[in-house]
Amino acid sequence: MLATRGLTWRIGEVAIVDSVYLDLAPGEFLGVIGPNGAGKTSLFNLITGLRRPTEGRILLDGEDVTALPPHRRARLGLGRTFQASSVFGSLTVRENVRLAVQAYRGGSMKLWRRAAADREVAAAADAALDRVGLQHRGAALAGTLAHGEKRKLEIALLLAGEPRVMLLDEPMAGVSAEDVPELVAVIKSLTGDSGRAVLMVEHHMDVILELADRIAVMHHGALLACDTPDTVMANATVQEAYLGESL
Amino acid sequence: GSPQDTASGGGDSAAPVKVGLVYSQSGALASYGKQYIEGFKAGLDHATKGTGKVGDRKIELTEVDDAGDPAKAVSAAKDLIGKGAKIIAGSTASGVALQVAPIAAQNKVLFISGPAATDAITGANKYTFRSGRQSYQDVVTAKSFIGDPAGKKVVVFAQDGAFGDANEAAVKAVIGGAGASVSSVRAPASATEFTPFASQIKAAKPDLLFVAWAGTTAPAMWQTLDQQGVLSSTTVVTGLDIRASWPTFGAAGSKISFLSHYFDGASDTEAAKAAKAKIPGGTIDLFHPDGFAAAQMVVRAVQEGGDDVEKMVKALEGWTFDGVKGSMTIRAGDHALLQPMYQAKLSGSGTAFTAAAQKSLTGDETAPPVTQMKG
Amino acid sequence: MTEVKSPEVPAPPAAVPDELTPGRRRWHGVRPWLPLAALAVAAILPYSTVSLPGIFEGPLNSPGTLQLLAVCLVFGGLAAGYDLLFGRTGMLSFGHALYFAAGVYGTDILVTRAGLPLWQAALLAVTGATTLAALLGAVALRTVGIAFAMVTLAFAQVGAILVARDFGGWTGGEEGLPLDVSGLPPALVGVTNTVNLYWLALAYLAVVVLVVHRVSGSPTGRVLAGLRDDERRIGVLGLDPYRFKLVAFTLAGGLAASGGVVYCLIVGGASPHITSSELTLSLLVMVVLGGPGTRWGPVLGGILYMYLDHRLTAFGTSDAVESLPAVLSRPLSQPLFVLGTVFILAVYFFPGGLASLTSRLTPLTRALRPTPRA
Amino acid sequence: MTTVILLALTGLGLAALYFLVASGLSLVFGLADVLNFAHGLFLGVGAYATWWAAGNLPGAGSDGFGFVVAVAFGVLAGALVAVLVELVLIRPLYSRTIEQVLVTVGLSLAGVALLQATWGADARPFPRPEWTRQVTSILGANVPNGGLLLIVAAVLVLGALLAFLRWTRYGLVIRAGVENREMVTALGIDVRKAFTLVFAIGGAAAALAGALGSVYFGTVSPGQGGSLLIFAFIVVVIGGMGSVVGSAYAAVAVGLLQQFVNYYGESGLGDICVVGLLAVVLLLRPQGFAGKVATA
Amino acid sequence: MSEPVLSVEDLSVRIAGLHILQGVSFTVAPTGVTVLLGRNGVGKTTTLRAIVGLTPRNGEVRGAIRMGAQSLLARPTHRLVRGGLGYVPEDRCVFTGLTVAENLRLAERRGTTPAYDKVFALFPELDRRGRQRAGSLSGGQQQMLAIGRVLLNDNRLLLVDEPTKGLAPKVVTEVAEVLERVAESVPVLLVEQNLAVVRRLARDAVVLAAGKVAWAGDAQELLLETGLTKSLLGVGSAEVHS
Ligand SMILES: Nc1ncnc2c1ncn2[C@@H]1O[C@H](COP(=O)(O)OP(=O)(O)OP(=O)(O)O)[C@@H](O)[C@H]1O
Ligand SMILES: Nc1ncnc2c1ncn2[C@@H]1O[C@H](COP(=O)(O)OP(=O)(O)OP(=O)(O)O)[C@@H](O)[C@H]1O
Ligand SMILES: [Mg+2]
Ligand SMILES: [Mg+2]
Repeated sequence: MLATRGLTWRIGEVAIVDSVYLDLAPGEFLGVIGPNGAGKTSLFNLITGLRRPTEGRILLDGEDVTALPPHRRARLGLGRTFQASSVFGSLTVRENVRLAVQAYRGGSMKLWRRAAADREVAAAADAALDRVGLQHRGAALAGTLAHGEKRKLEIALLLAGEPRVMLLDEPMAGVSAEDVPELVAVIKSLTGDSGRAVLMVEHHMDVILELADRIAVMHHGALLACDTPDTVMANATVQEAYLGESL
Repeated sequence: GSPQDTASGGGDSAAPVKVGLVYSQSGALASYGKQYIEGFKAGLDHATKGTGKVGDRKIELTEVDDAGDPAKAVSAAKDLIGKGAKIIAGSTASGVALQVAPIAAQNKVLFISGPAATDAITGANKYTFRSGRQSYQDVVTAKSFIGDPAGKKVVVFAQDGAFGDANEAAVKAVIGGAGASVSSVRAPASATEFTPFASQIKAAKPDLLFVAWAGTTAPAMWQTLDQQGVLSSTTVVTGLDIRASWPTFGAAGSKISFLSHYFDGASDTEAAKAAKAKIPGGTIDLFHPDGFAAAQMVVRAVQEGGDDVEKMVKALEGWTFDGVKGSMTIRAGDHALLQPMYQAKLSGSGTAFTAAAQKSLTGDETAPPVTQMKG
Repeated sequence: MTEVKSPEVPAPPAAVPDELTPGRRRWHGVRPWLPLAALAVAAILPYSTVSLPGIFEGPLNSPGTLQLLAVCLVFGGLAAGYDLLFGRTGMLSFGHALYFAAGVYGTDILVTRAGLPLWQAALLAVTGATTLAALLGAVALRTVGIAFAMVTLAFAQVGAILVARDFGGWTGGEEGLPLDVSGLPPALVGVTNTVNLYWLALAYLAVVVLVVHRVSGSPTGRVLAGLRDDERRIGVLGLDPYRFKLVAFTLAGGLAASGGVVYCLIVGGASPHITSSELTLSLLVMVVLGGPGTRWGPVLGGILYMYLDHRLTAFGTSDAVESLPAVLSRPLSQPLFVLGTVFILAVYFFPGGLASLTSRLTPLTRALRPTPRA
Repeated sequence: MTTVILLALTGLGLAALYFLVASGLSLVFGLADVLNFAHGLFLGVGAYATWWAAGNLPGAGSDGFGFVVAVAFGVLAGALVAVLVELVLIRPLYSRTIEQVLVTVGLSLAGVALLQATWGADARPFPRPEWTRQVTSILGANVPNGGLLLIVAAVLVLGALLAFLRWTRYGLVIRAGVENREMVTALGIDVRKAFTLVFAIGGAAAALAGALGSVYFGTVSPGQGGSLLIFAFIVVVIGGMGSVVGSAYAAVAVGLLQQFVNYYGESGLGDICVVGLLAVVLLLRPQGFAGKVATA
Repeated sequence: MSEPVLSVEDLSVRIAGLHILQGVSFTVAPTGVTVLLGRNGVGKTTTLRAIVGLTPRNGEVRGAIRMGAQSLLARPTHRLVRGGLGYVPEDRCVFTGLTVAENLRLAERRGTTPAYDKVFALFPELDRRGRQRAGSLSGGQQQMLAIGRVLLNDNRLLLVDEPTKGLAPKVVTEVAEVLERVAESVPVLLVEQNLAVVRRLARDAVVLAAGKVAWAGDAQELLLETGLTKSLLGVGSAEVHS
C-alpha cells in the first residue's frame, strides 16, 4: 500500500534518514521504534511531503507520490498526527474536527454555504470526537486544552479524514496512564476491518507490542530491522541500543 | 425633515454673510495656511475699514482644517455649502484646490483658491477664482533672467509629478517658445541623494538652470548642486520660498537667482502697509498677499453680488484692485490673477538672511496665456 | 551569530469567528434580526433633523453630516473587508491600499479621461483591481509571514510611485484627479444629493458585511480560520493552503476595489493619499481598534477611526482647546497626535477591540442584574 | 570613470545612511520581535535633540568638539526616549506582538505630530561643522564630506553592534528571549532588562542616524524619519530580519542600485528597482540575504 | 519528619475564568522525589507553573506558596530561579534557534561555577552536539538538554514536568537514573505519567483530581494498594508493576 524505496534525507553530509526501504501492506500495523533522534519523525515528514527527500521514492498504491505537495498526498488517503500537538488553537474542539471532516469530504471551496448547516459533517465530527472521548470538551478552545486532551484531538482530526494509511507520531506521549488503554482501543479499532494500514512511532513498548503486527527499528536514520515483535525484541542490538535495561 | 434639505442662503439684507475658509491648519502645509489666514484677516480688516461688515452685513468666517487632504476638504466644503455658505476660500494645497473647484461648480457657489499654485485652477470653471499666483507666472519671471533666450540652452530640474510636469511644460512654452532649447532632468520627489542628477545637469552645460523643487529635501538638493559645482557654472533660477526656509540654502543662497512671488519689502503699497500693521510679527511672508487678496475679493463679491453668486462672478471678472503686491487684475476670460512678480537676491549668513528685489515685473509682463474656461 | 527565527507573524489576537460558534441563548431569537434593524435605522437616518451638538456640525440630514457619515461607512466596509485577510485568515498584508486605490483611480480615470459611463467604469475598475489582486496575490503568497507583508508592501509601493509620477499624465500626480461629473447620473452630483451617496455607502457596507459574514461562516471560512492557526496542518488535512489564501486575498481585493468606486464618488476624485502604506496601516488600526475576527468590530473600528480622523481637525481648532495652556493646546491641535494617543490607549484598555467590550462588561451587567429571590 | 567613482561613493554614503537607520530597526525587529514603526520618531528625537543641544546646551555647539557633544546628547536623548517607550508602552504588552506593533504605529502618528507641534512643520537649518558641507576630491570626483562621515559612522556602528552580539551574554539572552521569553525567566534571567537594553541600543542607533542624516540633509523636519523608514524596512527585510550584517549588505545593494539606476536610467526607476529587488529577494529567499531557514 | 522544603497551602488558580486549581495544599519533603500525579488536564502543569510564578496574564493565583520561611508568591520568576528553584518545563522549551552550547551557556548563573563536567557526564550527547541548533535535535535529545540546563547550577528544589514523555525506553531509564542521582542531593517535585518511573523514584506522592488534592502520602504505599491505584490513577497495581 505504502512503500518507500531507498528514501534518504541528508542535511549537509549527515543522512538523517538513510536509504529506507519500507513496505506497508493493507491492514497492516507497523510499529516504528528507535532511539531519540533516530529519524522517525523525519521519516514521517518525508512520507507526508513536509520535507523533500534527497534521494529515493515514495509509492502510494504503487503510484509515485514523491513530488506531490502534502495536501495532494493527504487526498490520496495519507493522514498523520504530529509529535508536538498541532491543532487549531483558536477554534473550538468541535470546529477542529469539523474542519478535518470537511477537508476529507470535499466542498471546502464553497464561499456561500453555511458551514454549520451541514449536518453530515457535524455528525461525522461528533462521531470522531466520541471515539476519542472528547465530546464533553467540544465547545472548549483547542488552544486551552491540557496536553493529553490535545493528543486525543489530534487523533480525532486524523479519524475525521478516514485515511487509508495513517502515520501516528507518538500518540501516547503525555497521555495519563488511565487513558492509555482507552486510546489503545481507539487505535486498535482503526485497523481491524477496513484494510487500513498504520505506521506508528511509539516509545511505550507495551503499547507497541499490543498493537503492532511488525516492528521496524530505526537507528541513525537507517532501518536496523523490520520483523515480527518477538524477533525484534530478541534482537541484541535493539536490546542494547533502544530498550536498555528495564526499570 | 427630508434628506434633500439644505439650509437656504437667506435673502435677509442684514443677515451675516457666511464665508467658509478651508485651508491647512495642520499637516505639511500648516505654515502656508497660517500665513494665508493672517493675510486674509488683515485683508478683511483693510477692505471693510475695520468693521468686518459689508454694508450692514457682517462677514461670518468659518475656518475648517483640511490637513492637506482633499477628502477632508471636500467634506468640509459640502458641509459649509449645506449650511448656506455662498463663498468658499482657502485651499493651501493644489490637490485640494483641484477637488474643491468642481464642488463649487456643481453647487454654484463662489470658490476663491488660495496659495495652491497649480495652473489648472485657472479656467477650471466659472465659479472658481484664484487669489495667488500660478506656476506659469513663476516661469515667465524666470525667463527675465536670461535676456534674449534665442539659441540658449535651458535645463529644467524638477521633481516627478504634476508640479514638475507643469513647470517643465511652462518652461518649454515660455522660454522654449522664445527660441531656447529646453531639456529636463527629473528626480523623484522622495530622492535623498542628488549626486546623479547634479552630474546629469552638469554634463548638459546649460546657460540657464531652472529648478522647480518643493519639499523638505530641498536643502540637500541645493547643497549637492553647490558641491558638484553646478551653481557656480551657470545661472540658476528658482522660486523663493517662505522666510523660514531661507537659512536652509546656506552658502548656496547667494549663488542663486530667485524669482519671487512675494517677500517682505518687495512692494510698498498701501495694502502692504495695512498688511504689515495687522499681521502678527509685522513681517509679510510669501502667502500673506494671497490671503489678503482673497479677503478683498470676498468683500467685492458681497458688495456687488449680495447673495447672488452669478452677480458675484460678474463683479469679480475683469476687476482690477490694489493688492499687497500692487495692481492686480482678474482676467475675465479665465480668472487668471494678473499680478506683479519679482526678481530677488538673498544675502546674509547663519540664520539671518535678507532678500532684496532686483527687478519687478508687472502683471501684464507675466500674464499667462489665456485658457479656455472649462465649465 | 545573528541567527534568525522563522519569519512568522503571530496570528492576530482574534476571537473565534462568531459565525462558527452557536449563538448565545438569551438573544437567540432576536439576534439574527438585529443587523437588519440596524440597517433600517441607518437607512432612515437622513430623514431625521436631530442635531447632536458636539458630535456632528449640523443636523443629521445636513449634507456635511451625511458626507462625513458616508466616508465613515465606506471605511467601515473597507476595514471589514481587510479583516477577512487579517483577522480571519491571519494574513498580514501591508498593501491593501493598492486595491482600494485601484478602485478609486480606475473609476476616476475611466470616467474622467476615457469618458466611460459610470457603471461601465465601475465594473471595469472592480474587475481590473480584482484581477490585479489575484495576480499579485499569486506571487506574494509564495511567501509567508513578515516576508508576505513586505512583498505586498512593495507592490503597493510601486503603485504609489506610479501614481505619484503621474504616469502618462493619467493620475494627476501629487495633485490628484478630480472626477469629471458631467457624465454622471445627476442624482450623484451636488451637495443636495449627498444623501444618495450616503445610501450608496451604506449599501456598500451592508454588502461587505454580508459577504464577510457568509464567507466566514462557510466551509471556506472554516478553512481560513484553520489557516490562521496552522497552515502546515491544513496541508496535511488534504487542503491546499495556497488556493484558499489566494481566494481570500482576491476576494478582499475585490471588496476593497468596490469600496474605491464608492469612495471616488463620495469624494469626487482621487488623490495620492489613498495609495500610501499609511492607509493600509490605518486599516490595520481600524481592525484592531474594533476587534479582529469579529463581525462588527472592524466595521465599528473603521467608522470610529474615520470619524475621529475627520472630526479631530475641528476639535484641534475649537475654542476649548485653544484656551488651554500652550503645552496642552499645541499637541491637541494636531489631529494625528490625538488620534495616535487614542489608538494607543485603545490598545491598552480594550485589548480585543471594541467588540470585546460587551464581554468585558458582562461581569458588570451580571452584577447589576437583580438576582432572583430564593 | 569619475562619474562612476562619484556615484559609487555617494551611493555608499546613501547606503551608510540606510544602514544607520536600518541597524536599530533590525536589532529591535530581530531581537525584540517588535516591528517598530516608531523608529522614525526615534530618528526625529535624535535629530531635534542634537539641534537643540547645539543651540542651547553649554559646551555643545555646531563645530568641533561642541558638535560631538551635541550629537552625543542627541543619541542619549534617543536612547532615553526608546527606553521610556519600552518601559511604558511595550513591556506591559509582552508576548502580544501584534499589539506591540500597533502601539508603535500609534506612537509614530502621535510622536511625529508632537514634534511638529513643538517645533513646527517646517524644516529648520541644522547646525553642523563647516567641513561637512565641503567636498573631498577622490580620484577626480567631488565626494561630499557629509556622505563620508556617514560611511565612517556606519562602519563603526556595524562593528560595535557585532561586538555586542557576539561577545556579550546579552546577545544570547536576547536571542533566546525572542523565542521563549518565559523560559529565559525560568532560567533565572531578568529578560526584561535585556529587552530594555535592546530598545536603548535601537533608539541610540536611530538617534545617531537622525543626527547624522540631518547633517547630511542640512535640515531637520518632523517627517524626515518617516520618509527614510520605508527604505530602512526594505533594507531590513532584504538583509534578513534581525541580521545586522545582512542589513549592511542589503543597504549597500540598495544604495548603489538606486544611485546608478537614477543616473543611467529614468528618474524614479531607482525606487522601483529597489522595490523590485525586495520582491525578487523575498520570492527566491524569503528569509532574506543572511537569514537561515528555521527548522520546524 | 523534618521541615518541608516547599509548602503549598490552599492554592487556587483561575485562568480565563476557569477555576483550575481549587484549594490545593501539599508539601515537598527536603529529600527525595515527591511526585505529582493525576489525569490529563487536572492541573499538574498549572501547579508547577504557579510555583515558579509563570501563571499566564489572564490568570489569577490565590493561596500561599512557601519555601522555608520565604513566600514565593508575587516574586518574579527570575528571582525565584536564582534563589535555587530549578524548573524543567513540560514541553522542554529549549531555544530552538540557539545551539546546544548556547542553550547551556544561557543557563549559567552569575556568581556560581557551572557544573559542565557533571552535565556532560550525564549526557555526553550534549557535549558532542554542542554546535548543533537545538531546534534540530530530536525530542529525546531536547529533553536531555532541558534537564542538563537546569543541572548546571546548584538548586534547592527542582520542579520537573513529565521529563520522560516521548523518550525511548532506554532513555527513560537513563533519565530516571539521572533524576534518582540528582534527588540524592536536591529535592525534586516531579510530574510523571510513567508509573514505572514513579515507582522507581517517588518517595511521596500527591494525587490531584478535580482541582483538589485527592490523596497525599507515601508513594510506594499508593502503588501497592490496588484499591488506591485503581480509584486514583485508574490502573490496577498489577499493571503498575508489570
Ligand atoms: N532540520 C534539521 N536540521 C538538522 N538536523 C535535523 C533537522 N531535523 C532533524 N534533525 C536531526 O535528525 C535526527 C532525527 O530527528 P527526528 O526528529 O526524526 O528523530 P526521532 O526519531 O523522531 O526522535 P524522537 O523519538 O526523539 O522524536 C536528530 O538527530 C535531529 O537532530
Ligand atoms: N492558558 C490557559 N487558558 C485556559 N485554560 C487553560 C490554560 N492553561 C491551562 N488551562 C486549562 O487548565 C487545565 C489544567 O491544565 P494543565 O496543563 O495544568 O493540566 P495537566 O495536569 O498538566 O495535564 P497534562 O497531563 O495533560 O499535561 C486544563 O483543562 C487546561 O485546559
Ligand atoms: Mg520524533
Ligand atoms: Mg501538564
